[in-house]
Amino acid sequence: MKYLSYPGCSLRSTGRAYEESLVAVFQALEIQYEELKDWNCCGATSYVSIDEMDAFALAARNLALAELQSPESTVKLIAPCSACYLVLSKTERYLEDYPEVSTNVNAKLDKAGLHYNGRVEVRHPLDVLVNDYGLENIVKHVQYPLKGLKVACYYGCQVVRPFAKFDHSHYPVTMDKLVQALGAESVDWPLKTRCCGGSLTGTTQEAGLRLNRLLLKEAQKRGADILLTCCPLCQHNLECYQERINRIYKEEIDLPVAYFTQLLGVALGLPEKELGMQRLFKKLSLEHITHPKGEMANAW
Amino acid sequence: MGTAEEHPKANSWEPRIVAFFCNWCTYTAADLAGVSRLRHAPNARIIRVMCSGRVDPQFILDAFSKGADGVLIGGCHPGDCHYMEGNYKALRRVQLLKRMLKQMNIEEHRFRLEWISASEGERVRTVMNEMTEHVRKLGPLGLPKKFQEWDKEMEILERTVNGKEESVHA
Amino acid sequence: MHGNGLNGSIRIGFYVCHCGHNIASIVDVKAVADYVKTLPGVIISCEYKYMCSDPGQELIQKDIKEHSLTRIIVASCSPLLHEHTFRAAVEKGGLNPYFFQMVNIREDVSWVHSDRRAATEKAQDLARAAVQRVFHHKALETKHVKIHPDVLVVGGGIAGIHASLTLANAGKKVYLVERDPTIGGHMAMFDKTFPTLDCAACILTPKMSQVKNHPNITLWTYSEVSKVDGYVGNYKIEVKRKPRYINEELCVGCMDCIEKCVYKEGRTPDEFNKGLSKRKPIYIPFPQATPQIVLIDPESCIEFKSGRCKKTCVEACDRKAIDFQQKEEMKEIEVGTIILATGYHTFDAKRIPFYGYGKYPNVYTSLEVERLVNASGPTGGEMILRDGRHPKTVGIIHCVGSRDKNTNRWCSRTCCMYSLKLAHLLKEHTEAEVYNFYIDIRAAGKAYEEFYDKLLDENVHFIRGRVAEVSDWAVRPSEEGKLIIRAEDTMIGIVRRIPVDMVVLAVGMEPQADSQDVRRMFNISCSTEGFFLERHPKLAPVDTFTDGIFIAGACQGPKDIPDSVAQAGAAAAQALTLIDTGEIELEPNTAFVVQEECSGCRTCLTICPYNAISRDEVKQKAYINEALCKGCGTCVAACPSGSIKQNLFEDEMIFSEINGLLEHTPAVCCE
Amino acid sequence: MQLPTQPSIRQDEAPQKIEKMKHVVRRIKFESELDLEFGERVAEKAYGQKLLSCIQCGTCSATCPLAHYMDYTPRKIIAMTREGFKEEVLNSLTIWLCASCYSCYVQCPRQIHITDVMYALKREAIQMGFHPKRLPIPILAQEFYKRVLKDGRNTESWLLVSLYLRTNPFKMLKEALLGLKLFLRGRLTIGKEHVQRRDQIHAILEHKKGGQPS
Repeated sequence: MKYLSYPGCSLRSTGRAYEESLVAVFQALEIQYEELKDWNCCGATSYVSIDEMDAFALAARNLALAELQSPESTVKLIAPCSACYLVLSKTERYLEDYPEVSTNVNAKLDKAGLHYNGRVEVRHPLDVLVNDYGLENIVKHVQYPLKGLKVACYYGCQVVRPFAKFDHSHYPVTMDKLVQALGAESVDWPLKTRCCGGSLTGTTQEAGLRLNRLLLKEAQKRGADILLTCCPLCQHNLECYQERINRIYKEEIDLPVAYFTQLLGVALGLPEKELGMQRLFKKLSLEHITHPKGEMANAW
Repeated sequence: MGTAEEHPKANSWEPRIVAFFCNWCTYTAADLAGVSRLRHAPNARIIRVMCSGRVDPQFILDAFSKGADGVLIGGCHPGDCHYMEGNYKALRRVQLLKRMLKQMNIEEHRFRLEWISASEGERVRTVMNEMTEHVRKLGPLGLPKKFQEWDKEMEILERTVNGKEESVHA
Repeated sequence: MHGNGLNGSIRIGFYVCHCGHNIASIVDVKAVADYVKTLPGVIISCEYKYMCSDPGQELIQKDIKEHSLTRIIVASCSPLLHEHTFRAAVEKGGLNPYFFQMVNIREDVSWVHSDRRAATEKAQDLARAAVQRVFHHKALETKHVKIHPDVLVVGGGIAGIHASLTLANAGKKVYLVERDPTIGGHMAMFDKTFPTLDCAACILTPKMSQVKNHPNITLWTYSEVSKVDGYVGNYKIEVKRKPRYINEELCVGCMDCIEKCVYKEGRTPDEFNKGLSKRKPIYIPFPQATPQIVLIDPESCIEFKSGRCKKTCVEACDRKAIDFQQKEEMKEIEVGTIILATGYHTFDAKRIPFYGYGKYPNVYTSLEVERLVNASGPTGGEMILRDGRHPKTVGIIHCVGSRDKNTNRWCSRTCCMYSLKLAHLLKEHTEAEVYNFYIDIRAAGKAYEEFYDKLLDENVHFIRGRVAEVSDWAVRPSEEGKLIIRAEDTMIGIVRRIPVDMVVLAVGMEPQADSQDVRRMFNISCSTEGFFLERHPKLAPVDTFTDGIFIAGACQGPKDIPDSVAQAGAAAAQALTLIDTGEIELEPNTAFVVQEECSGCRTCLTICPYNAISRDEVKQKAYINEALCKGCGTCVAACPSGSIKQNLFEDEMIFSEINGLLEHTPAVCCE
Repeated sequence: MQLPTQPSIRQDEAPQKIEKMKHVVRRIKFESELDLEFGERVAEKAYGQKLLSCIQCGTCSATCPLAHYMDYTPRKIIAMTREGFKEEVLNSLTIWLCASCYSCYVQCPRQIHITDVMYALKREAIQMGFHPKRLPIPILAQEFYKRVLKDGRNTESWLLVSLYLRTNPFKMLKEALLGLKLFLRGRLTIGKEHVQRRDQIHAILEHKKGGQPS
């Protein structure tokens, strides 16, 4: 089985480390995939605020291209960015649920010589890794168990909402199970899926920063050494504004925020550079991660 | 709501559907649809029978031959029959009858068997509307007229066989 | 035998009912009457405001006499509602009741259509079909069956108890079958009852012991109905009695065995206390359990698990009542009527993870709190939380699992009132601040609103807003260590965070998990949500579509104690009516074989689910036992020679109905 | 930006509040001021969401992470929409603060897709020119729209630059340091991303090549 991947715009800029680590992990685990050729922006949350049919059509172009590129009867399209994942899933779902959307969108695609037949299944890499590839298989590849590391798993909104395709909409556990399999401890905290504010940090900073502050404070309070995300926007928000939050709200937040694929890569023993570690603002302190034989983790 | 529902244009063709509903489940469900005021297409005419097992295939053929454009049978869900297994009997007959109707060039959508329990008033509405829409798309069946033509053909055939007249028709 | 019509002339009287505006506002009743007047055989065709009223019925009777009518058709509501009424009226008019035919133009026409022209046309078609049908009607004799005077009551909650006592006091023999080891049901678990706040045990336990001691009641607890055969008046029931491993005749309920059990402390979560305490493998559900007989739970008993117990319980019992070899026992009984009072199930609060039940120890369901505040409960009535604290603030969340399309759509009716009651009791026991989070307060019952008033005066907080989440996420120092309830105070329009020590989830009422199996066994229907379906929501609330089977209590829908008791009384009265009438009329819609035409092919023999058809090997003909035939008509449709006929549904009647429906050619025919 | 009502008085806002309190505000709604078809129109734009089935329980507001900052809680927006309070709804900050986290969508006991309703309201507000002129959120949406229309992909650095130019150029200076940090870590790109087949994008979105939403 071969996957198609849809990186999306963010993974080409602020979220580069996500793509780099994802590629490294997939290669290490020998998961077959190829990039969707000539993909376009999914439209994110903004496009639908302007014109919904255009928004669906824009997203559907990717689905139509995926069908052209893959011969499989069900095309599994991996979308790592939460916003892309949701927009593509929603397009897939609404095209099926609402005939008027389907007619309208296909009429638009038609003008570009494209058509969508409903063969695509949009998947998130977290889902693919844990449910397709399997935790038991991941464990076999672990070189550096993350013993003693306390991880707060943060899923954000759109991976699990509104379509809880692979986990609960408010209390997901997939990432927690993954980090536990890697040997780390997952911190039980109630804000796993509480919104980080999305693009509000750029537009309505007061609200955006406050949301991030609550999340970071709580994760830190519950003893997390690191916060893991599965979305480039969440990662950006939670990582880049820490200084500003500390300044404005007189907080003492100091929490590394990484992609789950990066930490997975660390456990698999992949080099720092391949995982895009140098792109993070805060270096992970992983000194206490030891080799199974008792050696210090060399890369750190 | 809905496309099928209501306001048929005066003097235009309207599908005519004969529905056989079992007393315990589907007829009760139709009553419930009424009590709940679930408006639906006015094209079906219900004949109440005690059990869908009572529906003789002849009833269905008779309805088509007398000008019905569609026939609907409603019974209890499998396992729920008030008479234990009458609906299974209905199902078996329907399977056979469907083949026969196919040979008579009666389209599949003109004949439908539905399990509707006493609590599914909403389902009555959906089925009535869907069925009406399907039949409307297929257009009039016009079996009585076809029967007349077939009768004529048979007559000619008979005459030919009896040698009273040489082939008149190609 | 009534009237004629057999000897020639068919004279039809047709009556179309306005039903006030119900029919007349959509169907042009005058047009229908005028049209029917033109049909062959119709002597009288008229419209009337309310045909089911006395003057309406008298009109029919007068016309029968004056115009020598031989067939009557009424176009009005559903035959399921008023066929009986009109048949009786026709019979009173001197005509055989089966010369009557009903046309449904209300449920099937005016209530479901809004186009006047189409509705009127449909009504005319249906009327024409009836006119053609009645030509083939025959005079029939109503069948009667005897009613066995014994009654089966299933379920020993308050509804079952009340129904059983009512019947038994009227001198009828009752079998009360209860699945659990004791009767009492949910009510036995409650502390006090709203709105009067009298203690549930005080009013229930006397009734429980009356049941036990009543000479007319056979009480089978720890038993389940396993098979139901027969029909109204003559049901054959098989009851499975599960082994208690205690000889019921010998046990006197001294409980010495429990004390002497090798387990010094209980280890199994106590079902009656909702797991808030532990019980031993040999136990009695609660002190006032009825019957006062212990039982052994083989799941946790060492003797059953390993066979190597010292069996101190056996030593302790001087009446030698303990019997590890006891087997399941089957009982067969015959009854004439059945009352189902199988009760309800509380909503599983874990299905709404937002409220943290099962995650945060201090989140409780309402039933658990009933046990907590109960003086005979696991804490002796002291409000001690799972973490050992006493609550200073309590949040009661209404509508848990109710009024929610993601779980159950219906309102569970009792939660508002019991939440108020619990608020009162919690305040009384702990002097805590109590917050009620509600969507709407439904206090519609005698003295219920007054009870709500009382709670308002008691300074209980009422916040109108459905809670979105309960969590331990503290953002202020005052919230540390508390459970935080987040809800919009919709009256103020602001989201509030309220820290509490204890959360009470007012869980809703659901059908029993096996209600579908039960309904299949008894051949009755369920409504969409899974509660048993009554024959008519207003006029036959305790009847079912199966004659002789009645329903009472929360198995029919969420209900509080007063309503359950009222329904139980009603169900008992309905059963009594049948029993004391001694017999019941049956639809004469049975099938019969026209002997001359039967070819003896045996097709029908295997088809009949009731084995009502046999074959006379001498005459080589099929024969139908009328007493066994239930009138489904399946054999009629199957008979290859057409020699089986079904009364009221003969082939000719249905063919003429089809013909009548379709005879009218549409104004503009197909191109 | 004008806020029709203020849900709470915060300390730092007190002076303006006192100023505001000097003026008496008329608060009454005449039926003739309402747009009675507004609710239906919005519901239709949100795939026939049954706004009338809302029981005003407030779950949406309580689960909304941004309700604290909204002028009307989401529940009120639903109530006002179905009653035809068009101006208040389309002028509200609420619809722009919705970050599409779909919490309400999932938890609504009436299964109303509130997020879709919010999107429908955003579209309505943009189309009718209702949103506050320099409110960055709708402008971000519009800039984003234009960028994708042109290149088929979005380049975050360029998007932010155009956003700040249109809303608050001074803010760009504030963000410059963060931008530099991102740039040094290779997380901001200068070159614009685009698709090969721009013609397909243009064909799909043909009717508005001009970049102006209909």
